[in-house]
Amino acid sequence: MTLKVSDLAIARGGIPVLEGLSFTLPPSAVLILRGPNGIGKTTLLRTLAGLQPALSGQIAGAEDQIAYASHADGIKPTLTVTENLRFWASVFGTADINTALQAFALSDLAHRPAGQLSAGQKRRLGLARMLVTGRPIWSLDEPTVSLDQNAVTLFADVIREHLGQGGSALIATHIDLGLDAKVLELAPFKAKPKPIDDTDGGFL
Amino acid sequence: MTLKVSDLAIARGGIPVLEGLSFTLPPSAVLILRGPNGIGKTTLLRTLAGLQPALSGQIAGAEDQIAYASHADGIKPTLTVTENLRFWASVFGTADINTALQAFALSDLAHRPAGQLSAGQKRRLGLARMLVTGRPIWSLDEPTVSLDQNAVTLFADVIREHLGQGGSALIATHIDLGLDAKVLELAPFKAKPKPIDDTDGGFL
Amino acid sequence: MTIAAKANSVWEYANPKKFLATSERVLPFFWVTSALCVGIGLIWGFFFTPDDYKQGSTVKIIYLHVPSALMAINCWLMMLATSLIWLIRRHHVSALAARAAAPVGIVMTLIALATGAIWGQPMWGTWWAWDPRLTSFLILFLFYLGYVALWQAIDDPDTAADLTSILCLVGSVFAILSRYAVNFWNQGLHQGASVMRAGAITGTDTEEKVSNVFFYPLLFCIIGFVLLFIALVLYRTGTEIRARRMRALLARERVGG
Amino acid sequence: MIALLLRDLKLAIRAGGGFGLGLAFFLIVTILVPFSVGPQSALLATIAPGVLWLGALLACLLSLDRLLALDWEDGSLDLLATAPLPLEGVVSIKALAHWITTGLPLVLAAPVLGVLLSLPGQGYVWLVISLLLGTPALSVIGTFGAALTVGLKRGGLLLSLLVLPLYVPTLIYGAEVARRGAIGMEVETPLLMLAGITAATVALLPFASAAVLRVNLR
Amino acid sequence: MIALLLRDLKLAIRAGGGFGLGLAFFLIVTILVPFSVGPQSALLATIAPGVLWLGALLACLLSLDRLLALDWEDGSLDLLATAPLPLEGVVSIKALAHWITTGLPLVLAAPVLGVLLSLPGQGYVWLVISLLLGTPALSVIGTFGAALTVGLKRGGLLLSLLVLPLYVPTLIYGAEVARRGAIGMEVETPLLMLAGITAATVALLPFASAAVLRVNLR
Amino acid sequence: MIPDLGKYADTVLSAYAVSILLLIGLVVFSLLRGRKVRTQMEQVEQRVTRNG
Ligand code: HEM
Ligand SMILES: Nc1ncnc2c1ncn2[C@@H]1O[C@H](COP(=O)(O)OP(=O)(O)OP(=O)(O)O)[C@@H](O)[C@H]1O
Ligand SMILES: Nc1ncnc2c1ncn2[C@@H]1O[C@H](COP(=O)(O)OP(=O)(O)OP(=O)(O)O)[C@@H](O)[C@H]1O
Ligand SMILES: [Mg+2]
Ligand SMILES: [Mg+2]
Repeated sequence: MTLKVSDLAIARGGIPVLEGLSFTLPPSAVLILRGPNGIGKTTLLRTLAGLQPALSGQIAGAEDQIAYASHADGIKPTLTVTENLRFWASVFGTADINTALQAFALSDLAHRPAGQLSAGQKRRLGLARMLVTGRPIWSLDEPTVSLDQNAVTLFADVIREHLGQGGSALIATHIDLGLDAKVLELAPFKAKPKPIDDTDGGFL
Repeated sequence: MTLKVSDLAIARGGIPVLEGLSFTLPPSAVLILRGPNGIGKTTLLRTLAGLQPALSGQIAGAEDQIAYASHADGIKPTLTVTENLRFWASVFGTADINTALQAFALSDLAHRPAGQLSAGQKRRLGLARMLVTGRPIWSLDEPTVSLDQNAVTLFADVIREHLGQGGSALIATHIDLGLDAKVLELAPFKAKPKPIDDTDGGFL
Repeated sequence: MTIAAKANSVWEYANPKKFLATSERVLPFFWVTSALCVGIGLIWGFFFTPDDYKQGSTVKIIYLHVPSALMAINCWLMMLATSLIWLIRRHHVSALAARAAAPVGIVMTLIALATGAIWGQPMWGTWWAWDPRLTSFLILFLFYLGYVALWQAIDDPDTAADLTSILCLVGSVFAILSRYAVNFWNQGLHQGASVMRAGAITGTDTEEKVSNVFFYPLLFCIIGFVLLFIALVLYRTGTEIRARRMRALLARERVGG
Repeated sequence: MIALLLRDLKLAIRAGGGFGLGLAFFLIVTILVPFSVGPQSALLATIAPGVLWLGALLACLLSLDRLLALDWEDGSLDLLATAPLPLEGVVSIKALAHWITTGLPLVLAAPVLGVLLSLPGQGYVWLVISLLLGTPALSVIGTFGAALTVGLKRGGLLLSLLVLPLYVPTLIYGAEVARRGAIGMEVETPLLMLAGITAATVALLPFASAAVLRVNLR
Repeated sequence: MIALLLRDLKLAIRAGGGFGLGLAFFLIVTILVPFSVGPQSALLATIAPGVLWLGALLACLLSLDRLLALDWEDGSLDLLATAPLPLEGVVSIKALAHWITTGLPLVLAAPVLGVLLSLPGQGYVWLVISLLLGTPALSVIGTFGAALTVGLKRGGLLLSLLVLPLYVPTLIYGAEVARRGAIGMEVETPLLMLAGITAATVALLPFASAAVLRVNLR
Repeated sequence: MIPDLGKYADTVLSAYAVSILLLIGLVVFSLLRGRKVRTQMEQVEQRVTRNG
């Protein structure tokens, strides 16, 4: 279950954004990704989730182990909270959605159509999805956007519980979650532009 | 040019949000609207701009005097900065767009398609539009979103200049702009729900 | 030189810079020879060939109609080949060559359609009939349009290259399917293939042969159109490469490199 | 007003502006007709005027959803509504821009497509006249429909449903003119009706569109 | 997989899900045809099979743009791509859901609309059979087109342009079966071809759609 | 100089006119665009090398 990344280079829209990135994420650990806007946090998480190919480098231990939560939550407004969760549960072949509902205090809202939730409640539903995937490595892109203080605590508790069960998490965030975690600052890995008359194979 | 609002009540989506609101905005003055999310700042500005009717109360001196800037900037991504501005200038029957370009440091970007601007540059273009309207009362909805510190100063300067020419401004914002302005706190005007068996005319 | 080395040397031209340098060198040759061949063929055909006993002077249209029709089809085949190369070996120049060729194909198709329609008026008494060959040409035209529209609609160049390549593959299969469908659906008026039959070329075929009087200028035209096509595609690929490099530079400038 | 018109035209011809897509759809529908009803040119000639009218109508219809929606999404519509232009003028200009970018190309392309459907020789002039008279009404009615559905997500198909019944009178008279023209009958009555409908919708419907738009903006 | 299918069907029948809009479009196009080509029932009967096929095809086409776009916008597609489902399966299920919510209702409604166009008695059974065999191919091909254009803003008309030429073989054989059926000719050859095309597209095209979708997601 | 084309003169001439116009149009358009892109790219190249 250890995620191992070595000498990774990634690109967005054809332009390299990060390079020379290496880290390991053992079980029961959290790694926080830090860096200014536009440095490439989202791109990194998408690459690890297998949504886009890396430019170079190796990723080991990621395949079918990562549950990815993006900026968007993939929530259908006309389905109820339960229906939304149950759908993802059956896609990932798990059955129990009650733990997830309780962990994020969604039980009261279980039968509301998701479109009638407030932004913070929607986000909680999106995070509850991680619990029903049953996957060991969670990769979360700014999970606390539009959550209030109370919900952030709830979220940190869930993460701790997940770590206790041998899971691990990779979190891109700007705020302090109160977790005992290693921090990876991405700024030093910013890709350096190639000299512009190096047309070998490319256009730059 | 004095804007005078008395005993105004406004609604959003059929539900009253603010009531009993009165204020005056004389020339050369700024009024800052404050209040928590969802209190009804946007709704108030839209009502003053004539985009939606008030529930009750009077608005005097607003018609054809207000230039309104909403959350969205109405920028066409395939037109250049100049083309975008010139369009609004000719809609409002003014001619000079250079002052506006210079005031917001857009001269260097004049020939870029607006779609290739960063978020902050787009916002500056949206604000530059106010200058080409030639109208005395500016009504601005969170004008400084995604502006960096430098651009905020630029914006405050433009406002001061506008006031110096006898204009006035109505600004909904959460941050401090460093302007010498009156502040109107909206929370006390929050509409109280009617007793639910008062079906007079409505359903509540 | 071993075979492997030779194969490698071919792929060297997939480097944009190398491609630009080489194409710059050979382009003048293609421009001049294509102009010569097309010029000679058309002038010979137009001024110095007799009228056909059946078709009268309209037979002169063949010098434009047949070469453009051939090139319209071959252009698609070339796009198919370069698309495959892009999908398999990821050489950017290959994808850009397909992009550069498509508008040429459109114009060739248009010429074939226009000359055919104009020719049809005196020969068949109608501008257009739903003859299988004509119909499948029309469908080819639509494929070209969709292909170009897709290229233009997508911002990211690599994504666009991938998507258009797959469209080209799927489109080719469906183009062949339509050809058969159309054949089944309506039997036609159009001339069968005769120019390209061996018998016609050697002059031993008795029926429907194109006599040598018409054949030699036609040959010039066909060769000229091929050369012109090569010249245009090389030149336009260069343009696409430069546009692509410009894009990359601008993008890099924006991220502050 | 002129500025608005020029901007809309400019936007249409810039990359991704959608100029020509209506035309492409018209072309494709026309081409598919022989595939579905068969290649006999006598049959095609009979139905050609009707099919061309129907194709033009559908092409118009499908380009309606970008008529106001783009301006709505980026906030331009709010700003235009507070600008010193009457909203009636704005919707009229929008309709005019739609007609120039969609209706007019359809009118010009129709004779070419007539060839594909073996339209009889005398039919061309009446086909073009009827389309020229009728397509402005399609644009104006379509603007009304677009104004009705402007706030809805993916309102495209709903828009079609709302607008199609409104298109019926124009279609009936327009196709009748083209059909009678093709077989050499007199066309005066339907032509007058068509012109009347167009004149009335162009004169009156913008008020309804503006009213509807005001409701949708608030 | 089943869960995905059930969810898609549920979404379609919930408010705003678009179930029935394709059907309504089919209905309206069919109704407009007599208005445009004239009311003679002999003529209508001749073109009825073709028109019904064309109408069904257009109705399919217009509902394609919500096939993947909604899932793309709210991020579901990203999440599905990282879920333990093969993407080929996902696009097949999407196509199946599209067929159940759009194609199947069209097949069931076609006989009713046949009455409006005076379709001859023996034509009904072949019309239904041909649609039943052909509409799955339309959905699968349409999914390919939707996957190609999923990332584009307002790609609707481009989608039509890309998909229509791909629809040609299906349309030709399908309409041919319906037409021959209506006049009592033998239908075996086109029926076999139609079945063959449907089988081949259903078996192979999902791979192309999944490949295209992967490109668009990255 | 133009040979006698008989009753088909219009047909033949219009076919040649249309085709040759299309061909010349294509070539001219390609050359113009090629030239434009080339100068634009060189400008950008210079600017970029100057700035960084
Ligand atoms: C719009 C209408 C037409 C189209 C799209 C069209 C298309 C084609 C195509 C695709 C070819 C194939 C070249 C090849 O594969 O060898 C061709 C060849 C030819 N076409 Fe047409 N055609 C049209 C009208 C006509 C007409 C009206 C005539 C004259 C009666 C004509 C005479 C020929 C001849 C003689 C050839 C050469 C056939 C050969 O020997 O290979 N075409 N045309
Ligand atoms: N669709 C896109 N096409 C091209 N470039 C893009 C695209 N999306 C983002 N970029 C660029 O790629 C770079 C990395 O973007 P990314 O979204 O990974 O940043 P991030 O670290 O997640 O930023 P944030 O903190 O704002 O979420 C940025 O410079 C951005 O401008
Ligand atoms: N389209 C809508 N339909 C129904 N209710 C709405 C709609 N938009 C907003 N509301 C509700 O109307 C109220 C006032 O909204 P408004 O946008 O005016 O708030 P605001 O003060 O501008 O908030 P913010 O600071 O977040 O911009 C809120 O309670 C909101 O939930
Ligand atoms: Mg991010
Ligand atoms: Mg607000």
